[in-house]
Amino acid sequence: MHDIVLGERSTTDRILRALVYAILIGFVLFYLAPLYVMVVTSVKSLEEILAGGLLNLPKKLDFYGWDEAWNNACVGTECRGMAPFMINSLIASTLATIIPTAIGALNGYALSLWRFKGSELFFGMLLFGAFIPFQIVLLPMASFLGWIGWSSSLTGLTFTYIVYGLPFTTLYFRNFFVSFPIDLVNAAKIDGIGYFRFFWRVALPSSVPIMIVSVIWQFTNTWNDFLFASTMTKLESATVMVALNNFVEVANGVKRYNVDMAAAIIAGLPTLVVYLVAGRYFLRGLMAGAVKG
Amino acid sequence: MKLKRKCAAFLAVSAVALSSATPVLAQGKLDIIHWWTSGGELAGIEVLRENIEAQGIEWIDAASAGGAGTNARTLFRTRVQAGDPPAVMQALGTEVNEWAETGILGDLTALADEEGWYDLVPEPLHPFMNVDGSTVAVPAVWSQINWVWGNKAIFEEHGVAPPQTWDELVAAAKVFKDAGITPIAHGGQPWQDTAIFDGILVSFDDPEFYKKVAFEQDRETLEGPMFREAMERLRWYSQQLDEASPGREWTQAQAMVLNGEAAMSWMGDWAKGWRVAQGQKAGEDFICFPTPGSNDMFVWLADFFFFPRIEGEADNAAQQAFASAVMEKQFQHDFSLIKNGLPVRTDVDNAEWDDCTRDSIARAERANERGGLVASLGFAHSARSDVQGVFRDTLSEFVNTPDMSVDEGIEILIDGLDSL
Amino acid sequence: MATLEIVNVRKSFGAVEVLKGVDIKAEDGEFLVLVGPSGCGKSTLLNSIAGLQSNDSGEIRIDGEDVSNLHPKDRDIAMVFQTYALYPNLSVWENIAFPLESRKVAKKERRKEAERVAELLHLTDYLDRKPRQLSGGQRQRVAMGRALVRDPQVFLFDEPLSNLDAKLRVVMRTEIKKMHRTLGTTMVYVTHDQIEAMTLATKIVVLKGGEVQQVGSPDEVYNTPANMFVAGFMGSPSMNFLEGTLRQAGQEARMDIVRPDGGVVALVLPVGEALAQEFDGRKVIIGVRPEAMVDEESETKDGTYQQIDWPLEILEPTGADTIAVLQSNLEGGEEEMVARFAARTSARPGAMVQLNIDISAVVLFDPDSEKAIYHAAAPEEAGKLVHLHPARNTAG
Amino acid sequence: MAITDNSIHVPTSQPRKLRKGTTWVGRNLPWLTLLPTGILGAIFIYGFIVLTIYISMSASKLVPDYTFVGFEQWAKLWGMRRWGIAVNNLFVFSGLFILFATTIGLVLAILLDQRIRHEGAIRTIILYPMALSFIVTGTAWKWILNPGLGIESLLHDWGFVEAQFDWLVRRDRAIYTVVLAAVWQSSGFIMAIFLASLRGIDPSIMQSAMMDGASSWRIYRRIIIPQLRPAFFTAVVILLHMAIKSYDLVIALTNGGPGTATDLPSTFMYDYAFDRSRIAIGAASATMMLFTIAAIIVPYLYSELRSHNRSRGHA
Repeated sequence: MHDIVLGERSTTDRILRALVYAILIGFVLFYLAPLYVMVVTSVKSLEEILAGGLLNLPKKLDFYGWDEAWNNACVGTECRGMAPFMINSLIASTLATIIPTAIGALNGYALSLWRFKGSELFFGMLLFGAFIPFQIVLLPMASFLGWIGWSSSLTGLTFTYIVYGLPFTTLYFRNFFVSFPIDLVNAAKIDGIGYFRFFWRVALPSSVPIMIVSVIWQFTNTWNDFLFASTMTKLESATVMVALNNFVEVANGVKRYNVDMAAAIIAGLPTLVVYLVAGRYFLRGLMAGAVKG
Repeated sequence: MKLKRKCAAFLAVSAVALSSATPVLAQGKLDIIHWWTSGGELAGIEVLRENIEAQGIEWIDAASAGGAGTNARTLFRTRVQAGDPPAVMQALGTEVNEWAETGILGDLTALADEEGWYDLVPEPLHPFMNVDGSTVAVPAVWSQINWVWGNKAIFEEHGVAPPQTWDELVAAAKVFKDAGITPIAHGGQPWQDTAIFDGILVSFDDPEFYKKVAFEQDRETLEGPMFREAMERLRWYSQQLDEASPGREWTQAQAMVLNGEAAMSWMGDWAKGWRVAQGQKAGEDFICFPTPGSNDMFVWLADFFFFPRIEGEADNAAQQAFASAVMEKQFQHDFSLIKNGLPVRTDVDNAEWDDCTRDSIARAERANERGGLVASLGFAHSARSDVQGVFRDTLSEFVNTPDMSVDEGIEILIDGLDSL
Repeated sequence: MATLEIVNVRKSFGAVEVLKGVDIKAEDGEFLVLVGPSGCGKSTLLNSIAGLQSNDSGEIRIDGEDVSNLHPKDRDIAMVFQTYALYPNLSVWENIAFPLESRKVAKKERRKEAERVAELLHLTDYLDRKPRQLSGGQRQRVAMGRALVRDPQVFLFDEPLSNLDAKLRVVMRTEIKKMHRTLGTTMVYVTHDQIEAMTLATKIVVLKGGEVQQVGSPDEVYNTPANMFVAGFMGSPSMNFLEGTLRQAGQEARMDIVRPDGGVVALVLPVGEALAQEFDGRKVIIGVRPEAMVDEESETKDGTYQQIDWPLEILEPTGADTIAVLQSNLEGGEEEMVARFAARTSARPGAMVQLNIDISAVVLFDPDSEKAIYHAAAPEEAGKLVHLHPARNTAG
Repeated sequence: MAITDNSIHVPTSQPRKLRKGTTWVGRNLPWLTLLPTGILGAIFIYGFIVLTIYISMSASKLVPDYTFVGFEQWAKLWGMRRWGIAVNNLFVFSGLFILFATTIGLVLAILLDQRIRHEGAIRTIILYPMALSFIVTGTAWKWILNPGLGIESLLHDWGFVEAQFDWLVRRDRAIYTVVLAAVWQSSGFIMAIFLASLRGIDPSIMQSAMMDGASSWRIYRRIIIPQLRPAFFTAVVILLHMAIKSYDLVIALTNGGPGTATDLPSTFMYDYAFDRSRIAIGAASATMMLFTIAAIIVPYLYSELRSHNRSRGHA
């Protein structure tokens, strides 16, 4: 902590300090405003919304928007609400979280604790895959999924998430295991502890924090994905983000903002909850994705 | 007790099996990509669905709403790429031709000959059904684009009669504007920006001009005074809109007219379908008139279904059954009523049509006599999609850039066409 | 139990040659200590023995069999690491018994073994704790336990005590020594601490720059160092060096030493005629251990002590005795000398003091090769060293 | 602490010699483990990149057509007005996005580094948008920026009758709304990067500067901020990378509109590859995106991995 700007003594310092708090509060309001607006709008009646008063609290709580969004929202000709799409997202994201995390753990373990000739190059090449604009693989991936019989299916989408999640999960575990004392591996080698036994009994149990990071990263990223989901699903296999966009974009007649906002909150709630529960790990994932090595 | 229930269950199952087996003419399944998801469109496709399902065919709806088929097209392309095309795809105009040329479409020639489609369907539609001598698509409905829909109450309240000429339109708009009403409700999406330009192009009542622009992209005409005037009219149009129009869905624009926020809107006759689905009545709640100056012009688009080649005999039979069902007289009658458009058969009974549709039919006939029955540019009927794309990008940019001069707009357009 | 032979082992990392052909032989049951400053290659050598890295050339033989190409686990060795290398997520007993796990020993059996070893190491109360709940010394013992449970042919220790505080280090040193005596297993122990080396080893290997400087018992290495490096490295405070000129005087030689202040003092050394003749008129360096350089108040044996006057700089009383710091005449007077004076010395800093030097414990070095030419403790050996390797005088 | 002689015995359960030769598989396990990922990466990353680049040099339109036409499509792409707009927008967008996100992130980090009460809560609030999908936040922003009912009407309610905030629907301003939403979403993350970096600075450096009588402004300007250089570097690379990949936000907020006003290369690519019949042009635009990102990321990764290895050194 550096508190150079502000000591506690003089009047000037106290004024400065008040100013710092004022600016921070301003920013806090700025960051909260959209969420606040979403929430209040979602529980207003449409008449009240159209009457203006963006920031006003609802005069009367009206859960029409939530009811509609959850039960009746139409995407295409299907008016089954957000629920089925939430389930699609949940399935895709869960699988696309568990599998790449497991593989990434093994990869990172091999790349850091059992380096071999070319392992750094391998890591570098794989890492590049985390940064490519996914547009570059969109067309061939669509063809591939069709060829294998997974086109426009949740299976195909999940597979895509798994493949392009691997660079990230590998990065996490590799950078975690890199700081693992190499003596542990040496000890294991001498004591005749096998590669997999060491992984299973020592490396993996010690990597719980980074596992959480990896899980949160994969979950939020796949949940929030739109590019792949919008090209690789059809109505039945659409994820909640595709459904939300479809639903918000394609209003039939008058736009029902309360329903839109409720739908948006529903779609964003899972990742928001994850963030609030495990924000520390979420941030760590972001940072690890940003700062290599 | 237990036994009894089992028996009952068995009987029930048999009954279901029997009842569903009896009326089956064809079997198989169809997955259908379309973008008819609003009001009258949705009701229209439901009619078709009932018909198909009554034949024991499984209907797998792959509707994808939005952007005049943008999302549906994306979905279709991905699935073609993936080698998993749907059984049925909705298409507009030259899209049929473009896809037919890739060789992925199935052939309906035998069915067309058997049912005598080419005798029933108006001739302008033939080039989109028949590519290189083989029938690849079936039209579902065709629509007049140069329509204006007005809020009857507002027009009457301000004593404005439906404008017949461009000048009258300008005057009418001024009245509304002065009264604090948005003259024109517009959905500012690129396809809509282009669609209303179809209406402007025919507002000169000059078939030759339309053809030079829409079919030939004749450079001399594009640089000529009439096209300049067309762009001026588009600029004027863009000034009659409310500020929130960009990005708006067409149904929202219609709703603004319906709610009295705006006086009128330009849109094809599917907008009437939407109104009817909202419980509105032509002549009572809303008025319809052609875009000023185009009373004897008819710019049209047609919705087609085409049928990618797929595996499976039952499914192929189902495709044929679908095509046949679309062409059926009764369906054409019902569909044109519900979805609101013109039937693609000339022999459909017209007793139940409202005034707007009758007017439209009459206009089509009038226009046809003088060569004014023309295919839409905005929906890629008169030209391929890359040409249409240049128009779409340019016009949309022009509409949304208030300080872009007409000359600049024309220059960008011609540059774009040259770069193809 | 086994012998360990290291035959001409070489190893380079990139352009840096870390081991330049090392030859060592340890008898069965020997406690071999590899000692040297950091970067001398001792850890690399240990890793070579363990098989954690491959050699560029040479052989490692355990019990006569070349194991160079065997995987570490197949060499039948156990190793205790500087960082202890305890598996953080496993409990103490699991850590100890972990090597048995992959040898398919049943869990019950493993627990029993762990308990047995834990008892030896006084860890019985901690069996179910995790490493992070243990003190440094306890962790050290767990690491040893893990090695013990294996009952290997050779134990390897990689600076096992360097992470402990001074007091604990002494205790654990004794433990290890006892362990060696009881088990009788061959042990290889790496340290940079010469006291550990002296106290533990049956055989010390002094390494520097990837080369063996000297192999010998602690006594040999201390009293008859092969060169100035070994002499300086072993012993604390380290050996004092003074420069002087040798003059033959029959069987003996007189060494004239010029003090930093310009005065000249002399020592008479019984170096033998041959050496005296060879180095007559040449510069030599004399090495004197602090305990062989005392003041008047210290107890001195008659006959072997000679006196010289030298200016005293600083006195540092330690209680039992007093450390006297004087200026050496080496390197233009930059070097210091340390002498061990009596607790109640009468010497005063800043004044001349009379130094009593034990002539029976000095070593003479050739300043060019830095090799020992004369050991007062064992005169014939030093001569051998010089004459056997006249060409290899580039050490350092 | 004594080891007594009779307490040692050789466990009989262990065989004296354990020489089982290590198998080939055993010796090569590390890279065998990586093999599946390696194969997936070779196909789905590098193979597909090559394929897309090839498509961009083919005659593909509606469906892939593998007739090689060289750089014809690339030339066409760069001749397109809309691509020009998209690239131009990318410059404007990424420039402003980086400027504002970095500035706000830095200011917030410095402010939060002043022993602020409830710092944890404030950080949580500032960072939460990162957890949300752009589709979700885009929906919210679209509603807030909507000229009829959003901020503009709010300003009217507050008595600023003349106030106008119609940027979302103005061709020349819409891109700034995308910047606004993107900055809102990402600046918290940049704050976290700077804060982590600030906390890594030795406080005694600053204390001694204070003793020397330097003003706090001067201390920050001359001592602290220069030490944040690596953080700046990281922040800019991350933001640039985000800017180039930005897709969801534009789709949800403006869908590229009004007109083509907020088109970015990413939306252009999608439109051409999937909506229009121009697969090769779409592939060409994707290729351009890849090249741009590669030009930034490859040197970055190279330097990061190298400096990391250097700091680790050899045991």
